[in-house]
Amino acid sequence: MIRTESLSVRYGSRTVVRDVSLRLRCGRITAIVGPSGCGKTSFLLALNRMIDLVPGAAVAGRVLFQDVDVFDRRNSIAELRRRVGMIFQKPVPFPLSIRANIQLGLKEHGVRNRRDREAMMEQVLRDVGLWDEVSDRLDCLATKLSGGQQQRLCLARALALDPDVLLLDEPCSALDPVAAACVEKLITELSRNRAIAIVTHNLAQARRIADDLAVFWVRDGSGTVIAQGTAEEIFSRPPCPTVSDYLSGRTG
Amino acid sequence: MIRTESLSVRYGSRTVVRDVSLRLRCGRITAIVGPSGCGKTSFLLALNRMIDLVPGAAVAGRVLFQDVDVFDRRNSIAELRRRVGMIFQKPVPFPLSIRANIQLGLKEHGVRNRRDREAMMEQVLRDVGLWDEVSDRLDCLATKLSGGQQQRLCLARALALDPDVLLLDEPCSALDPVAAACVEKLITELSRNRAIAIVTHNLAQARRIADDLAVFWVRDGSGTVIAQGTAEEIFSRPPCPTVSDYLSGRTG
Amino acid sequence: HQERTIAAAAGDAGSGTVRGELTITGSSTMAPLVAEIARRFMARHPAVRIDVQSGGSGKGIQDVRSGIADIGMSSRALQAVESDLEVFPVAVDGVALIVHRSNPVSELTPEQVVAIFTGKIRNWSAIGGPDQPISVVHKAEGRATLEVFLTHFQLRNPDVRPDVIVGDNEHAVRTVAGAPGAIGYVSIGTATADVQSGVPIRLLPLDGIPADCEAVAAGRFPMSRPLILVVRHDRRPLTDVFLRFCRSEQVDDIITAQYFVPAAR
Amino acid sequence: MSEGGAFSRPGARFDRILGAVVWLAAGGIAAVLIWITGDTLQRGLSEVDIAFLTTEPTDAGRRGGIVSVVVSTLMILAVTLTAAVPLALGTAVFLADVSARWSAAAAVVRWSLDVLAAVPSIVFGLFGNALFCVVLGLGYSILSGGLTLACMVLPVMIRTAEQALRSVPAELRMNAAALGLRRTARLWHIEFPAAVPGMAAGLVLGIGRALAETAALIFTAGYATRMPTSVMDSGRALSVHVYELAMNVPMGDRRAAATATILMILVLCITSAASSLLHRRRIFRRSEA
Amino acid sequence: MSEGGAFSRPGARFDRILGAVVWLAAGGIAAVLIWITGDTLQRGLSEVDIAFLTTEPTDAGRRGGIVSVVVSTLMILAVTLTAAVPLALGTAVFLADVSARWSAAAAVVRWSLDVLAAVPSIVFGLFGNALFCVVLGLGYSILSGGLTLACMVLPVMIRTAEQALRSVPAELRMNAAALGLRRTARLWHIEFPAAVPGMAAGLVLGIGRALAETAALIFTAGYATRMPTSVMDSGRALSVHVYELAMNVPMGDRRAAATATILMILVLCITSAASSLLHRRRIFRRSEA
Ligand SMILES: Nc1ncnc2c1ncn2[C@@H]1O[C@H](COP(=O)(O)OP(=O)(O)OP(=O)(O)O)[C@@H](O)[C@H]1O
Ligand SMILES: Nc1ncnc2c1ncn2[C@@H]1O[C@H](COP(=O)(O)OP(=O)(O)OP(=O)(O)O)[C@@H](O)[C@H]1O
Ligand SMILES: [Mg+2]
Ligand SMILES: [Mg+2]
Repeated sequence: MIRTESLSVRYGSRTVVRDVSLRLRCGRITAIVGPSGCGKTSFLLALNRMIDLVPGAAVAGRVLFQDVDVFDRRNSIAELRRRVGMIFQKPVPFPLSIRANIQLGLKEHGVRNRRDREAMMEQVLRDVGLWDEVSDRLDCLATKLSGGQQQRLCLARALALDPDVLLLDEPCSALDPVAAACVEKLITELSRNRAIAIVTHNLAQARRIADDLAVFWVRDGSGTVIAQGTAEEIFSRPPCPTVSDYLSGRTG
Repeated sequence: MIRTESLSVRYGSRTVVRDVSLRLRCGRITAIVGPSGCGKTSFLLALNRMIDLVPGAAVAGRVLFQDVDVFDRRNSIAELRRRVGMIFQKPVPFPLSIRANIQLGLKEHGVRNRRDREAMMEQVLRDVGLWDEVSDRLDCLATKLSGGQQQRLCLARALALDPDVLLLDEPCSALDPVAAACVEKLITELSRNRAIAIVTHNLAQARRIADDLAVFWVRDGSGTVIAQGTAEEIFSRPPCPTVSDYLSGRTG
Repeated sequence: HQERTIAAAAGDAGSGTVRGELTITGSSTMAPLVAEIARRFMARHPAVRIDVQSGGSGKGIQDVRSGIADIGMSSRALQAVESDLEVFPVAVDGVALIVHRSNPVSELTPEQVVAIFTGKIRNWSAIGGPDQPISVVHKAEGRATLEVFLTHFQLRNPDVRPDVIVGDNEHAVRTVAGAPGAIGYVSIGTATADVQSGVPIRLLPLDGIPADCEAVAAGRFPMSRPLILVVRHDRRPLTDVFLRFCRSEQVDDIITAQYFVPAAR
Repeated sequence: MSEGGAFSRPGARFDRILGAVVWLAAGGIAAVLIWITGDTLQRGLSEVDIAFLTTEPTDAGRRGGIVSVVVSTLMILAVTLTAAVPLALGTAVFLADVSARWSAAAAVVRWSLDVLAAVPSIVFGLFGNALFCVVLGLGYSILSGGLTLACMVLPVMIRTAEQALRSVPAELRMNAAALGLRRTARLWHIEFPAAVPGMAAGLVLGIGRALAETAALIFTAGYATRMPTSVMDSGRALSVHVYELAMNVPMGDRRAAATATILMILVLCITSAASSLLHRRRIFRRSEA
Repeated sequence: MSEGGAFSRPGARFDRILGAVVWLAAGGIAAVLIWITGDTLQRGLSEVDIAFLTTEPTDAGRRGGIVSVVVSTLMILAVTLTAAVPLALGTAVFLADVSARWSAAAAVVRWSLDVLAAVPSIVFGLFGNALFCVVLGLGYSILSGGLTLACMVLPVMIRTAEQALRSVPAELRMNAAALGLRRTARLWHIEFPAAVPGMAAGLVLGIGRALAETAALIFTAGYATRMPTSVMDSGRALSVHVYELAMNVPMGDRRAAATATILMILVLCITSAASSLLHRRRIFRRSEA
């Protein structure tokens, strides 16, 4: 579905991601793991060109979405981003009502009928397990939700647009085990006809849900992929000692 | 060190924390667990009066820090907050350099000597495992750090002031296992002569480091404590089925 | 001989010099003129400091009454209620009708002027000009030139049918210069200066007398207003010295240079 | 904040000094206002009655009322806002958002604004007279006056709107972009609503500047005290009326004070209407349903 | 943004319309400036030479230069800023921060500002004349003029600074408070630095307003073209000089244009100096070492 060819990301003169060639396949969940600061977020940002909005950032290499180069100037960035949805590491709801947070994207992407929008909103809020908690205050400011609620709201907001690819940057970091399980189940279901990338620090979670695994590591000051393949393969036969130490929780 | 007596927190007319009487003891780590939205953050905010800054929030009950009521108007809020340090769920570095982020508090709290400040800064950055990653760019903007780096920076910033009580709201949520282990070790060390409260969704982490445990739960729409005691006791003999189900990962 | 008189009047005969400070406020029309006179006065008497401030005739009269200013400048005659002040005419400013330079009409009778300003004649063709509507440029109420104009033609302001109402002289000149069908009335000094600097306007003679400074100086031009200095009765000697200077021949060139006419002595 | 409790600290003194300074400053502003309005009211209020508000001025404003002047003022203000608000919003978006890649163009626009902000009103008056009255053939009219004022209030409106847009957190913009919102939608649903308070401040300042202006209007909207029937009529603004009465009409100063009183009341009404309109969170609601 | 690629979408049209509108608006502003300056420069530039910049005016300004006028202007501006900036900062802090618990007081101050913003300059002139020149006995002086102008520029400075302070994210304030920083420290190290761009915009607008003012200065700083020796001297500002030359001095308009040219150049110098001073991130550095 989406793949990179020797993708590098620079901030100013610091290269933080170097030469990453990775493939996110339809129907599969790719877990991206690695120590803090190794470039996982930067990598995701490049996939749907969010990196364009980061001052000072520059990209080299290619990102192909359905075999089309996303950096091609003839493409609509907005459409790319609708089809390659993303949630950020820090959830940031819009300072609008909970309802507006979800319906804004729907309206902009052509769901004209109000009933449809309401129904879709209820559906995604149920999916992320937030409906029961907020159904009685849909018109309250979303910024007043608790940390975990905000995280799920942002996930729901992205899901509402029904993207083909989902880039999830630590979607369960602020969730308790039960809510996390709910979201994991959802992700597994969604992955049936989508490509999903999930950055996570929870190796148990990666083991539970990932089909593929990519391990990022800092080499010579830049992050790069030191292992990739199916999750099973890498968890059972790590290709190198660094990876095996990391996956067993012995080093960073 | 710090204890609450039937503390309740309201936002507008919604009571989100009801009747919580809890004690954070010196030399012990208290883990606070519970589902998303059950009032853990609100509870912590009340302890050092950060809740004063939340529009519409109101508190009932008492919070005693070293047997003095913190809501007593004769107390210096600034001094209370220096001595009861807190890190938030979402890390927010100041839009200043990394150096300024840490030294600002030091300078304000009377560390006049520049050398001392530099030394203390290096110490806390090493403690949280950030020194190696950022020592070559201490004058760069802290807001450009990665998620996990920001989280550790905020922890370091709070530690630099050497508080007597530490309130940590999910301090490891954005950290990889290795960085998390480093922070856990630090917390354990710090707890020797301090009272520490840590909100966490990682029950394994709670099991590893907590001396005491408080389980928050939503009852009649408000969060309250449904179990408290030593961690060992509660993990081994949960006082009620809800708690035992939660701690074994079966419900939320 | 004259220097000695001044020194004596200033009450400082011993040193032979005049010293002190004077504040002059009032008419913005007169401010540049009096400022230049004051500059010359100060050049001759280095120990004197004169501050000329503008702000309008009303302000000048008010300031003199309240003692804030030593001398007030006014570009209109004093009203009956203001008779507590003493008046010193310095210069005269004629008021003349102006039209656009391209307008071939060379003279208007008083009846024609009244007809135009009361809206009875609305096209230049009615008085031998081109087929062009007349745009009447009138001054805002309260302006000295307006009073002079109304008095001369014995008009009542409500009867005037203006197309445009303007304020200062420059304003009227600009308006007429920008509209070929316009007619207005302004200070002759201002208009003459503007004609010299190429502004496309023309002054119309009145009662057969050409509208220029010589006619005003000779007292022949029928429409004019006085530019006066007003002072209180209980003024200081230095004020008198300066007033005398303002009314002497020594400032005639300054008055002429500002396109006014020295008052009759 | 106070000392004496268990966690007292000497540093709190600074906070108290700050508090005192801040209250003093605010009190100073209020005092200036009270002086100005008190003075004006005291001299003018006795002149204000129903007739003053409902009749046209006569005898150079010394008798009659000011109804036609009030109407002209409102019409001029309407023209000004109609012209300036869209232009200001567009330019603010240009400066805050579009211009990152066109920094030379942005620098030119920013210089223009700085210079425009400091051009004396008389120069604006002559410019407006030349451009609108003569070249565009609008003559002395409310339209000319309003358009000239629009040029004058642009700097304050644009600068405040630009700052308001810039202060919208980058995170919000990122999140909106990540949902595939086009720039128009992002502006409309996220940035404008978040920037409303700043823009409201700019609007109020702009209205104030427009109502306070005299010299530029004398040359464009003119002096006529007739009741205007269309925007092509000449009309005298309240500030011009105050100026005339105070400066050029002997014995006009009580009437000037009365007119200034009305002007101040008008300002209060207009600005509170404008800001309550913007603050009623309609814009927030729009995207909710 | 353009269509034709793999993920094209018709909606992009709106973005292009927005882009066009925005460029048009910005172009319009630049055009207005070019008209005004072009016209002024064309008439005035031939009069500007070294002598014009270094001698005092004579013959009512038709001959000589404007050096004393420039000096007076700078002195007036200095007085204005010295008085207004601290007052504006204090009041802005009051409105943005302190006043939450004192909303009635804040409302009074805010009304005061709205009214002050719309008071015609002539009223300010008469007020300044009465208060500073007469009651406080400062007479016609640069000090009186500067203080009067300070009252005039307060609304724009305060409103922009207030908005800038308000737009500092609440999270930053929370984080600073959680470190036990006193309010003074929070303001100084966190909120002021974050608010600098907004405050700079307000400062530039205020400077512009001060340099553009005429009527208020005629009654306070006065008309004298002597070189001022202290702030107690009367001194003529550039804008007053422009007004006089254009309105009351026959044949003065070339000189008026020349003076306006100098005024514009001065504005550019002052505002770019002011903003580069604030933007040089000194304030950021301060808290670093
Ligand atoms: N905007 C930026 N400008 C400069 N450097 C940046 C920027 N964003 C991130 N970096 C640096 O790039 C490196 C990679 O950052 P990135 O956010 O991709 O890490 P990450 O793998 O997501 O880490 P984490 O797990 O902590 O979120 C880090 O060292 C970070 O400090
Ligand atoms: N400022 C606020 N105004 C109104 N309601 C709020 C506010 N902050 C939190 N709430 C509500 O109060 C409840 C408790 O919130 P709190 O942030 O304390 O939860 P939490 O236990 O920290 O949850 P999480 O684990 O998701 O962070 C939630 O239902 C939340 O929606
Ligand atoms: Mg990251
Ligand atoms: Mg929380």
